[in-house]
Amino acid sequence: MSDHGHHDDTPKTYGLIAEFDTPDELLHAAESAYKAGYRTMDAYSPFPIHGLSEAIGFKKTAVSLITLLAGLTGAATGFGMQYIAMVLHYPYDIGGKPFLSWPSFMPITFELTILFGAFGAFLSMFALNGLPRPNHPIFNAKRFERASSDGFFLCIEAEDGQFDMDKTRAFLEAQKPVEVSEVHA
Amino acid sequence: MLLMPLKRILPAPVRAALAVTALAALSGCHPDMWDQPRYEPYKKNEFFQNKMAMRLPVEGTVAYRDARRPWVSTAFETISGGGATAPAATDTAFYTGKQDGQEMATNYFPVSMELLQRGRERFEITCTPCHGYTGEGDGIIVGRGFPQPTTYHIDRLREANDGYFFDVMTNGFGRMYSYAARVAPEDRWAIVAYIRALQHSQNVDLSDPSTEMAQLFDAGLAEQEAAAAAAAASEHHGEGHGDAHGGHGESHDTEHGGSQDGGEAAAAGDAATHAEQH
Amino acid sequence: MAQIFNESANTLVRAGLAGAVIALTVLGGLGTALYRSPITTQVGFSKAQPIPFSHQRHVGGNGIDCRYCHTSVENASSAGIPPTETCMTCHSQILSDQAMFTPLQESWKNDQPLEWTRIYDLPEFAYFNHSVHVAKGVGCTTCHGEIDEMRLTRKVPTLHMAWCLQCHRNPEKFLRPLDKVFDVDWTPPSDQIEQGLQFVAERHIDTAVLDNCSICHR
Amino acid sequence: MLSDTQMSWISKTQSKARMYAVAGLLVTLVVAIIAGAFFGLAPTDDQPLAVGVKEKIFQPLMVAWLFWLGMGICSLAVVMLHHLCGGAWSYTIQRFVEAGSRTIPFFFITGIVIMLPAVYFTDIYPWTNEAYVHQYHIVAEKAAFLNPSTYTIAYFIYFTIWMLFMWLYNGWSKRLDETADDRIIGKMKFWAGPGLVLYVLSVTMAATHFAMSLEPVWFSTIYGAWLISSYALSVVSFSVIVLSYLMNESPIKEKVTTRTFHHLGNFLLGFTIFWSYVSFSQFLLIWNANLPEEIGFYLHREGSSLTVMTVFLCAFHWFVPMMILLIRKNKTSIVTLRKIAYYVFFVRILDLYWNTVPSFPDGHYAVNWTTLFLVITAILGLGGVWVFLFLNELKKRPLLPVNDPRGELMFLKDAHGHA
Amino acid sequence: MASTTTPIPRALETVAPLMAPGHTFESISRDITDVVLERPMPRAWFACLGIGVTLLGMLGASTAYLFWEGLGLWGINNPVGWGFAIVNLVWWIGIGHAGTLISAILLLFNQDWRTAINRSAEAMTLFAVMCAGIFPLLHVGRPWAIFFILPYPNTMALWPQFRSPLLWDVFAISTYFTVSLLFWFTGLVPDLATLRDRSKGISRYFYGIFALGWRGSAKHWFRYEAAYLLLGGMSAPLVVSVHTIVSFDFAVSVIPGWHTTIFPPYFVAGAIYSGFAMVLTILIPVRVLFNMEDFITKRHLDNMAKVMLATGLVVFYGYMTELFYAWYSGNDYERFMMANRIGGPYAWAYWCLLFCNALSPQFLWIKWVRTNTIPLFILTIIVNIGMWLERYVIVVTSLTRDFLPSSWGTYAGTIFDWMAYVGSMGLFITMMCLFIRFLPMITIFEVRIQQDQLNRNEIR
Repeated sequence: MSDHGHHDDTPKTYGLIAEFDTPDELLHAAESAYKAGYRTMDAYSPFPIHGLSEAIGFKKTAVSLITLLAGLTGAATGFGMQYIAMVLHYPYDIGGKPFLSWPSFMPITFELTILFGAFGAFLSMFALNGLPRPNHPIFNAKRFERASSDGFFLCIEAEDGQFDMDKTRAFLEAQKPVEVSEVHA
Repeated sequence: MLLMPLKRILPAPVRAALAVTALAALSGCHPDMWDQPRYEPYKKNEFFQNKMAMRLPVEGTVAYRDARRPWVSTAFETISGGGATAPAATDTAFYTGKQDGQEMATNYFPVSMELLQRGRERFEITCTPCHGYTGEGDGIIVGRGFPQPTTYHIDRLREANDGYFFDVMTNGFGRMYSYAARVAPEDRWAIVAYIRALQHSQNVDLSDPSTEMAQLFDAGLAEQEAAAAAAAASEHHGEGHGDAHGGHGESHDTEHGGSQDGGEAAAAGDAATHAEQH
Repeated sequence: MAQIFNESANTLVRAGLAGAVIALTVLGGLGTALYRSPITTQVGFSKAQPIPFSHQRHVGGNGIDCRYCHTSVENASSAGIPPTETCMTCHSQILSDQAMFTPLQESWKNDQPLEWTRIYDLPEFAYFNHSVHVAKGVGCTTCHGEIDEMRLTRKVPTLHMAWCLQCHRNPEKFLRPLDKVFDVDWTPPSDQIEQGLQFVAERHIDTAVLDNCSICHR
Repeated sequence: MLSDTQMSWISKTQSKARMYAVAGLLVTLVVAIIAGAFFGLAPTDDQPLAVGVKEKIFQPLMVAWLFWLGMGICSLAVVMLHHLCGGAWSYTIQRFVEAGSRTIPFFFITGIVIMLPAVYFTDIYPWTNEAYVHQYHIVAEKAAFLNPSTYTIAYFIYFTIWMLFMWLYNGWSKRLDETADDRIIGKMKFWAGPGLVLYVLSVTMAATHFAMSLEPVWFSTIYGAWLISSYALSVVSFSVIVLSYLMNESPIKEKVTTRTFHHLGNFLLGFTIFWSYVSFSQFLLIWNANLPEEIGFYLHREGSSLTVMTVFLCAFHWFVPMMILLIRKNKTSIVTLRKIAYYVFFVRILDLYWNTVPSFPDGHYAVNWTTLFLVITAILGLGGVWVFLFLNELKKRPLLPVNDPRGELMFLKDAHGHA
Repeated sequence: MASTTTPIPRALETVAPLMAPGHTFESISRDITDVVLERPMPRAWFACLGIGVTLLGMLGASTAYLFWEGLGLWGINNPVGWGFAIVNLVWWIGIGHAGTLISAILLLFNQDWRTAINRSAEAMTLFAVMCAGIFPLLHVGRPWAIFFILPYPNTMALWPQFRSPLLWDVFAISTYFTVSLLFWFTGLVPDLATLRDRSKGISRYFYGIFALGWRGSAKHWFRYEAAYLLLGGMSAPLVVSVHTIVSFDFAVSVIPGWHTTIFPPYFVAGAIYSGFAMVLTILIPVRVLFNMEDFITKRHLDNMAKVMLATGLVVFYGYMTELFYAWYSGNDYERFMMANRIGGPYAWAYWCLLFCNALSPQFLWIKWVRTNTIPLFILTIIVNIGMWLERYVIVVTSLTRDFLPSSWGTYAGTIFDWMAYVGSMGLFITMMCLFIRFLPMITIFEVRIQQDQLNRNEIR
């Protein structure tokens, strides 16, 4: 990207990105970066790599908890809805069964548990990931289109307290990447 | 069903345009539960000349009477010696007030309190607008420009037969239209009885307090005052009418079973209502 | 690699999503509001009639009993719309030369009924019977409102099923003494509920079945 | 073949089992005789079935036999299932279930002592009682299936099937250990399919004969699936328990990763859910239809303490284990998983009680505490014998198949993957 | 990180590999995305689309006429009020189940072979559920008032009947469709990013918007995997519950032949059975047409055929238990129902279904049948027909003759029933064709994982 000019008004730097050929190299580089004290960084790969997010210090997500809560809300909604309708609001004798025919309420309670839970998982995952976000500085990175096919990238961001254009570049070069380049914000 | 509200809001041309669009879009969705292919009372029917779906009964149709007016059936029972619950079509006395071409001198029904009360109720609904509450001919309509009807309290009318009043109600008189369509024959007889009572009440000599009438009048007055006081004390001033319905309902129900079977076609409509009542 | 979308796309997409959710909610809300509003239910609306008949004049002013014209209200499912003859009973004499009565005269002369416009139109899958309501003590004004003050008849209830049910579930709130059914000035007394419950018992009104489907849909 | 630690655990457990066997069976007999003699139920016109000393003895023994029978025959099913679809989870417990399946002859013999006398000499199966059959015309309609002779013949057929496959698979397994002959694997794979088909059919029929016919008016087409899922739960949880004690030594140690427990835990979860699914479906359908010949089953299981038991089963046979097993952490620790397995194994007793004992005339409408006590002691007693025999069989062979190359493939991922 | 290579045991050398050797991450992306982005559609695709659109048109026409004329066009009558509509509903819903099963249950069971087929199977689920939805919608007679079945505070102060299995169906099927859609879309996002990055011109924007700006961040993948597993974990019981509830439509009643407790698991197995048959019916030609044999290998066909065999046996078990317990019940009506199936006016359907569903899958015991496309394809067609007949037998034999002989009747679908049924296949084919044209039919990122595992010798 730096080839494209704009030297005069020096565009802001988002970070330095290193490209690797294999997932193992990326994983290794990420582990080293974390060990070297870098924190504000991200790794990019065309498929999930086990241990990669842990390597950059990201170990927990609220997705499961939100899903559980959403599912419980769904169960309560399902049962509550049926209770209100069939017991409180319009009780009606059907087949001589009690108004509170809980066995008959189970299927819908179950379905709503799943429905709410699924929305919980789906929405919380994308929301926590900050998606949709069609524009992102990382897309400025050189050859980044390979990140969705066969490229493995590690980007140390300029916001990192330890970030220093030269030192960080040297650090990344030491990880034996295919190439290290600067990403403009 | 969704289209129904639209149907009721929009003027016909807009509706037609919408309907065409909807047809194109949905290939037709008939609000056919809202308007079903049958005729309800007061609906239009292009088939008939006067465009009314409701038809007049065939000439000579005999009305079916139901058991909701206990005094009527009691009376019928008394008259016919039990069993019969509605007069036959040939019973001209009941339907025309005339027997062998002669006006009936007395009421078709034996006079009872129930008959009088029914008569009063019907009189006050139907007759008071012109004849006024006492039959003086000072109803509210008269004040609006309707020619004043004759008062009941003249000798000619005091001396007239009961059948005469019945005939006037049935066929009209002068500017008075026929009420045959609006008031049932037994109700007309009840009104006759009440008119008779009115005539009596407006023509009593109370100058001598020792007469039986004067004493009765005083007693009645006292009773009314007491009743008014009681009414003031409690809101429940229910009169016998409603109770009479409930109380007598059961027995008359069974008695009327036979007549229902007899006049099924005519009864169908009312039978539903009848069933509701009990 | 070059950006496909510029930065504003982020805001745009998110605003679009939020907007879609809000729009759907608002649309749903508006639809519901519209469906329940007088625009759809016609509550409070009167309609053009061949003759601007005024209940205010006839009932309120002249004190004519409901049953003078609506003769079958006690006996049949339909209360009865008076035939031309009933109008003519008085209006053959009163104000008969007024221009507004021309349709009446025409109707009388040609033996053609007057075509009144319906204000209360129940769907045909709902069975309704005036007589049973009257017999059990539901007053005219309970459903038809202050009819004695209406110059032109207008619709008072929504006629929604929910409206029917509020009485069918709790008839005691509305029942009257039987001699007050046609009383246009009747107002519920302070002990209405108590009195109503007594009426429910006296008149054998089975509240357990009153909201069964088949009571109205048969 | 087995390490010293493993051997010492086995012999220690065996001596415990011996103690349980003697104590459990003795207590059962003594208490049953006393209870039968003093608190029996005499037949009446309405209820022609008697509950005397005979019934009191045989009732708990039958329930216990039905409980442990699953350990034998379902082990066999798991053996065949392993050969049919394979998987790391079933590979690690392969030798446990093989040993379990070799106990089927034990059930064959004990069944002749427990089940057949129950048919011939007691009132426990109502269809053996003429007055009862006379009372319920519908039971007479099924007389061709529900009569002592058919029962006996069927009993031998069921066990012939089970023992045949037991003999085949254990023989092959042993020969594979010895010869490493690939053709044996082919045979094992091929016969697993038909074997499982026969297993499912025979267990369905056996469930009808052994358990469903305790309530002969009633029938439910899902009953076979209930018993199969129940047995699977027992076998998987039992295998987890055994695995947890033997896994710290070779050869299992090398093969077992947290991923293996995870799989076993998932199967436990799966069968728990399947059990509840089957039980709830049966209940919902019968409750909704409310037909006279069906609803009796649930009416007999209604009543203060039995209702409590029903709720207990819902909560502790389904909800609690399901919630626990949904949490990943609980499945990746063998210690936790072992606790869960113990728990599931013992809750099974209550389920079996719930499904059988209320069908007895003295078990209707309320928990019969004496019978419950007897069921538990009988299960401990019979279980003592069974566990002893099982461990005896277990130590006869290496704890993992020696020459089964599929083991390697199954463990490729487990060995390399991140748990 | 263990990186030693384990030698493949000799006994396993005969096992067909999960995917063809020699692929790289790039070649995987290229081969799969080229179908969408580069290669012209083969003629067969146009032929299929043509057939699909024609049949869809037929569905539209018959539906329009149905709206105009009313349900009298269909063969439904008294006593058979359900007829084709329910038969088709259950058939399509059943077919849909394979997609979720492959995606969710195989995901939970760690079955690697799901990777190549789950995307198209999930798409099939969505389209099958759409097809299924048509029938109850039309069957209510007034589709424009269909929202009445939803609980919303309405002017009638009325709620739907929550104790009716038909309403459970409404919830089950709509939940199923929604969750399947979420699951499918979630799986698509990373692949849409690949498409975005590989496409040119206007389609970049199209894929770009739907890719939501996916950039393959490790943190994103972390949450993504958690959510994907959760969705799978929820879809698995969901898919079971859906066909269970469909079976409740029948089983909570007291009609002989319907009221059977085995129905829930037996219906679920039947659903999976027909679903796998349909997946195979689609994939066998598609893998050849679009040169996907590298990814959808004989091993996949073999495994799917095995699942068919297993579920076919469960279904067979269901038939046998029905048969036995009808007798064992001792109940005259149950026994008559069975006799009527075997020898009544619809016996032809019963025997056909036994042939199609119980007998013919027994050929799947033979490996040659499982791994040869032509016999396998023929078998899947037979099973699809058989599963339709199964529902036909259940609905029609039980309804035409239940308790009272005076109320017995007969039933046959009319030309409009057939038009709607065949037309719904048109919808299915059309949607399938469009899906193949515009979206990657194989989950690319999961094939990359698979390739990665192959590279490490973790799987074979």
